[in-house]
Amino acid sequence: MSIIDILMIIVPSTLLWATPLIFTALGGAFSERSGVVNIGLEGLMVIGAFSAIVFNLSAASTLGAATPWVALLVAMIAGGIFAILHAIATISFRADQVVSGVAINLLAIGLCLYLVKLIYGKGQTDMIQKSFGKWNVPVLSDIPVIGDIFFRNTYAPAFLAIAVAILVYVIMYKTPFGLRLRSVGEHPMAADTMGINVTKMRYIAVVISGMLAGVGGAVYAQAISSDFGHATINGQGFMALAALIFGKWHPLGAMGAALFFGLAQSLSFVGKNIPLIADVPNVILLIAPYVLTIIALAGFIGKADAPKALGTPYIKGKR
Amino acid sequence: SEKTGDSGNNEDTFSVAMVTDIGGVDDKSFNQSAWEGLQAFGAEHGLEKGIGGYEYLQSQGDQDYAPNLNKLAREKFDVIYGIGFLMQDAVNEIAQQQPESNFAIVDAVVDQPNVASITFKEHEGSFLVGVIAGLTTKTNKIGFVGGVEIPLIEKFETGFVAGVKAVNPNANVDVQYSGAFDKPEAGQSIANGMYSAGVDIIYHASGATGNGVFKEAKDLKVQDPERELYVIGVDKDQAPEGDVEINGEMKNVTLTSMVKRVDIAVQDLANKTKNGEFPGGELIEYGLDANGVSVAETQDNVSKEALDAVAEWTEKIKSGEITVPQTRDELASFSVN
Amino acid sequence: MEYVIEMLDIRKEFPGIVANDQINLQVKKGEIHALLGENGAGKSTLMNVLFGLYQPEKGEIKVKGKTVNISNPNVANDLGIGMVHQHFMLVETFTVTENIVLGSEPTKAGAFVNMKDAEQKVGEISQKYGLAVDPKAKISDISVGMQQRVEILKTLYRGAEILIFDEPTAVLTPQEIQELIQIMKNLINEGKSIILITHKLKEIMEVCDRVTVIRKGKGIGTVNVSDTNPNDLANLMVGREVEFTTEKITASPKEEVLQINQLTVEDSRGIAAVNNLSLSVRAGEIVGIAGVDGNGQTELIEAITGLRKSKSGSVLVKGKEVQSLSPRKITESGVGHIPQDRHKHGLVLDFPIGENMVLQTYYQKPFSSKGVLQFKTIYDYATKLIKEFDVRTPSEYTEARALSGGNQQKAIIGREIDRDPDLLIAAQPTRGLDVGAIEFIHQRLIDQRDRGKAVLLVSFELEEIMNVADRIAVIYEGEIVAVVDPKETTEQELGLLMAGSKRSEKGVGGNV
Amino acid sequence: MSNRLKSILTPLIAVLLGMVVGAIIMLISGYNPIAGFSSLFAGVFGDVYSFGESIRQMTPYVLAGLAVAFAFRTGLFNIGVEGQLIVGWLAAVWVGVAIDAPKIIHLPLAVIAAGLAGALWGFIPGILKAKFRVHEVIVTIMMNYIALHVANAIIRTVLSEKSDKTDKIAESASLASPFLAQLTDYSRLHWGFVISIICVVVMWFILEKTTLGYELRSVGFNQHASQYAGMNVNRNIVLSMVISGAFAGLAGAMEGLGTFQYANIKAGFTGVGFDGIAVALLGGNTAIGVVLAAFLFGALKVGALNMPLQSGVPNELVEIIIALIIFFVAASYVIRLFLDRLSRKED
Ligand SMILES: Nc1ncnc2c1ncn2[C@@H]1O[C@H](COP(=O)(O)OP(=O)(O)OP(=O)(O)O)[C@@H](O)[C@H]1O
Ligand SMILES: Nc1ncnc2c1ncn2[C@@H]1O[C@H](COP(=O)(O)OP(=O)(O)OP(=O)(O)O)[C@@H](O)[C@H]1O
Ligand SMILES: [Mg+2]
Ligand SMILES: [Mg+2]
Repeated sequence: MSIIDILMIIVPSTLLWATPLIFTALGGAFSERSGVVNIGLEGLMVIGAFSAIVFNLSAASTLGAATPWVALLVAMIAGGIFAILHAIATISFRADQVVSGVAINLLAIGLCLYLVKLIYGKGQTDMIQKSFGKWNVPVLSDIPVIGDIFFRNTYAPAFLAIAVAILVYVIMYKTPFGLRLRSVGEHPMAADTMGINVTKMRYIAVVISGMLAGVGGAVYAQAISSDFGHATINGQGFMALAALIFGKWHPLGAMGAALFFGLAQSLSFVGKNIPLIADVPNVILLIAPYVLTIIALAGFIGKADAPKALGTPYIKGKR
Repeated sequence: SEKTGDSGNNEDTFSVAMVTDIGGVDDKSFNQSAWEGLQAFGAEHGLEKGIGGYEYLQSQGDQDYAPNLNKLAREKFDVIYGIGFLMQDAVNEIAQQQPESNFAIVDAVVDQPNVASITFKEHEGSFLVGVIAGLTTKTNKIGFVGGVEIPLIEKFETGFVAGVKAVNPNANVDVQYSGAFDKPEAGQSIANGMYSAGVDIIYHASGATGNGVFKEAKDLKVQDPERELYVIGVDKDQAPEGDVEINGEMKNVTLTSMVKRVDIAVQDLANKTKNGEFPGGELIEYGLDANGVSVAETQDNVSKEALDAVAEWTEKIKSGEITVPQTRDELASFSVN
Repeated sequence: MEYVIEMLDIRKEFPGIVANDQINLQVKKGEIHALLGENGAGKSTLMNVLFGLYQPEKGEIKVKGKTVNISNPNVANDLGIGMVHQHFMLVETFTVTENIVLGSEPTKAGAFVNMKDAEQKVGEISQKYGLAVDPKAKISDISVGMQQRVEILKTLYRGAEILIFDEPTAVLTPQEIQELIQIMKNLINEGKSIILITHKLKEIMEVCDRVTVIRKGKGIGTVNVSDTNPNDLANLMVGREVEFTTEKITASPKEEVLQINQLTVEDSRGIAAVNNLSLSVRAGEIVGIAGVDGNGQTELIEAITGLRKSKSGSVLVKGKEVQSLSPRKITESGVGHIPQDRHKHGLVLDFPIGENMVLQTYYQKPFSSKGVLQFKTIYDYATKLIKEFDVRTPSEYTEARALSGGNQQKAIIGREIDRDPDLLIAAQPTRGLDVGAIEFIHQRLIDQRDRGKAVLLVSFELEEIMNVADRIAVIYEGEIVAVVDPKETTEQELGLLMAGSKRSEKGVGGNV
Repeated sequence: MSNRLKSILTPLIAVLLGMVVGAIIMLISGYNPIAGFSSLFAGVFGDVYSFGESIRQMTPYVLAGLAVAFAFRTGLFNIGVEGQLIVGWLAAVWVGVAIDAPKIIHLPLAVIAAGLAGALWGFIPGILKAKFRVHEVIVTIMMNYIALHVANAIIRTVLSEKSDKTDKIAESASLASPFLAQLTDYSRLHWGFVISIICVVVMWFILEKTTLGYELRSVGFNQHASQYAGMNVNRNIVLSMVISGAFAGLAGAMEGLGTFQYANIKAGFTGVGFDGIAVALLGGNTAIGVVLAAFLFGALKVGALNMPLQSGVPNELVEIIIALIIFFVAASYVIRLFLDRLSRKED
């Protein structure tokens, strides 16, 4: 296989793997930048995946090709609503943020499987018919070579994810909202004395994180798994969290990290077709993304500073 | 086992139950098939779902198999099925503890006097779909996607490869394992790689991982409706999984499926037991002869020529003229002439 | 409309304590009004009430004669009240301008922060009041004095008319204090009013018009500065007579305990912060290191105590090289250390105060035996120290976090002194403490000297150095530029030395 | 109301609230909560078998809970219990199948191997945190996946010939006990619970009574002050993760030498490690609390198996209840506030 042929397999596959991670990591960026740890991303993805599939199954006949896109919206809303639980627990009730996140994860999967049993009378849903399919980007896909590699046979949500990452970057670094959001995560008391409503900012941030993680789950369910069951979301939330940290809590960094994870993941499956990689034992390829992440953290970006107030509830008057 | 056999004569009290592995009774695979068998048995004899009729328990992890089997034994079900090779040890253990109860294990062998073992000759069925694939391929590149690389799945692989080679020695089979039965994303990626490399037919024996193979095939089909590419399903008739709408027209990427009639086996064994003929300690192998494995009923995408060949090879296997290889070693020394 | 601010009969409770009880505070327009009281008297609490961070249980607040309800800092901002907090409220990763405009950012295109505009405006204000800062600098890169200017600019940017300063001088060098005083005068000239919290009576005498004294949460009264003197103020605040210059007999130095030879230490950025420095401290004397913050004091202490590796040179304690030793070994060889930052280094805030008392000795007999802690012994010991050093705490089981800064400091000092080290290093031991506590601590340092121990005192407070030290070494850019006798020098001369001006004439290299 | 009483009441109220919300969910979805709960209860206490199974299920929970709690108390968050458990499981079974020795040597060897493997798996994030300041949460998450894949590969290629599981461990390495099985009507209860109780005492003793524990807690709260006080901060961070990992590894031994007697290829995580977080939290990160919380969760999990059969309630309900309990414990600030009000009225 020529190098271009290989890239034509790897790039779309990388994008496919990365897309749910990008959305979810961006959600995490909002939450964590505001000072709220969100280990519950996994659970929020579960909610997104579940609601998207349920919606998709019941609305496909009326909405047709638009179904998966509308389902993204539905998942966004569902994720946002579910994230309110995390917000209430951590912001208003001063719960340990990591622990609340763990509870979110357990609750989400328990609740969704319970509901699946209730609605469908069985352990997993049917397969959806209207999923995100392959897509050629108009115009761009006609560019020779580049078009073939990057813009042909890919998935539309991948480009949405990249666009959203850029948008999030602009929001966080160029708007008053972003400045305030980051100040709340660095030094909430300072923000408070500047008249910024810390509680409100954090609620907004956590809800946005739920919305984006919901989209991430929905993309996964509708572009990859095509149904919802106990194993649909199986660690992607944690991977997204890793991407966020790997990317130094920066929207574009998180996107880059997600793409890197996507590449490593896809190599572990597509690698068989690539001469050099074909001889590597599969387990090496399987653990590569995780090992590389650890090495990268230890080597290049070990100095990455988390938002200073990350993990601490803001209590007025306490130093 | 005598005692339970006796109680089987009483219409009202005969009850059957099964324990699923993590898949659940709607896994579109053998759990589901087994449950259909029990339901059919229930309908046949007018039983109700629940204690005293027919019932299932789903396991949420390996640790649940034993308690679930135990629970059903305590509820005095007359035959208790453990569905799937994962339950081998648990059935073995509980069968010893509950010598009064009758157990059955599907897809594995447990050597206990009160356990009936049910296995299938997957390699035979796989051979037949291999014949279809070998005669259908245009590119002479065929793919096989396995779940976990274990002897059971190896039977699918070697049978399939043997079938392909038997009718089309020029065809090449690319064999890959995803490492899991529940990773559709892996199936999708592997299928992506295979189809991109020119493969036009993929046989999957990988449970839910195969959903990804179907997804990839359908996505490619939508992209390029002219391209001929197929998936061969497993366990059940997976024609519905292959349905895809292209510009308002329904197409189907499922070439055929290798059907494993767990339902028939389960129902069959229940009836035997009810009649007091519980085959305790025995191994019952369902192959082509007993319709235990077969090519799926949906045959819209299969050519007449291929169907004829299937019939021909079925005879050869049944008659013992050829023995389908079950391992890679056997495959290496396998030849049809 | 005589008063811009009137706080009448204010009461504020915290669980288990009444922080403010019937306090009255009336501030006239255009005056600098001091708020004076011991540690924990309730000054910060009262100001936080005025700034809307706390809601009082009782009382009335009037701004320019109108009764107001200051429910949050936004309301205070709108009323023209600005506060410079005791602990800075700055986002370290942000720039100066970002910190200043946070919460009321100028925008462009309706959605984006207009940084250019903001920087320009910040520049204008800082020029107007003589507060030079670089609008684009990151907070983490600028000095404490600069950071304080940013805090002031924050309030001015919001158009504050009444400025509250909570212990602004505690963290400043003498030079910076003078600059701040000038800034305050500028502000008054521009028609602002200022409430100033400080423990330094000299400052009150120098810049304030009137002073309100509170003691243990109760208002004691308000006096005109022109009608009072430091002694009376101190007595009012503490409720008893206070000595000012600590009595001490002349030192009789003996053998060298600490000997530093040509020591060079790099800071975290790899720049030589201590530069070929030599110094010695003898048993029975207190050597004070005077200098402006950031001239290598921190690195010097860290190198002596083993918290930082030095580049070259030697550090001998009682004749033994300690450079290669771990902090533990150095401690064991007879070095005590009152750290500059009590929260960061001095205490484990989440441990009970009792367990903090054995932070370096927990593994030794009698506090532990065969690796098992002897809690009874530990707490008995802690109780003893708490009594001896007058640490005000509900009990020895109380978390260190809950103690006031002064009492936390007393606990640390008790712990370090009671170990009776041959060399005691005291870094800023009285920062932020009230006069009563300062007096107590100074006396303890001198006692230690009189018992034949060596003491190295690092302080930015010239008064403290002059009063306590037997010899003063002036540090400038990591070098000792002069060693002087406090009896033969003046604060003016020291100030000049600290600014590096006389270095060539009086420079002292080698062994001092 | 004393503080002590409050800190005991708080988790109890959380459990109660979790149950109440669970009942409401059952009601809304058309099940009878009384039938649901009584089937759950019967699933635990209905017969000695179920009770034995509950204790068996509790055993790894205790150890996983200790692992999380120990790290937590020393300022570290060990999300890697899951991975440490998997390598511990693998190591125990490896020794169990590969060595031939009398029980008195074989069994302890297998148990120790599990502890060491877990410790090694904890050592890596520990050393990375100590030397490079890499956040342990992220490394432990990564280490979980590495453990999963590596263990699978070893089982497939080293410990078996491409099978999905290893052989059964030798009798001489087994924790299983015919005596305990007989006592509990053939449940899989094994001697592991004795090991877990010993570990509970060990954790309590180390943390609360020893100078080592003092150092570990101190480093957990304030590294700067600990360094100032002469403690070796890096060594303590590593040690904490190693001890935590060892507890987790032993949890793996409970599965490998007790419950299952083999190691098998896993498609996903066992969940025990994550449940350990819940156990530690509900138990207030104290040794005795962990025991009680582990029993509750063990019982809930085993009792849940009885629910679909007896009352038709899907057993996911128990997962929901457990999640809710964690929520309420995490948000115990509100419960405390309520208790404070209550006790103020009392006065
Ligand atoms: N948030 C709080 N919670 C509980 N108690 C508090 C709180 N804030 C202050 N206190 C208590 O109220 C009292 C007054 O504290 P305050 O901070 O007002 O003192 P202060 O006069 O500013 O002291 P210092 O001179 O040390 O700054 C102290 O006893 C303190 O312990
Ligand atoms: N949670 C709390 N419980 C009890 N007291 C508290 C609590 N939080 C803060 N305090 C008290 O609030 C007061 C805060 O006052 P302030 O900010 O003036 O500090 P301080 O005593 O001057 O210390 P320092 O200047 O060293 O930081 C302290 O006395 C402290 O003991
Ligand atoms: Mg104060
Ligand atoms: Mg103070």
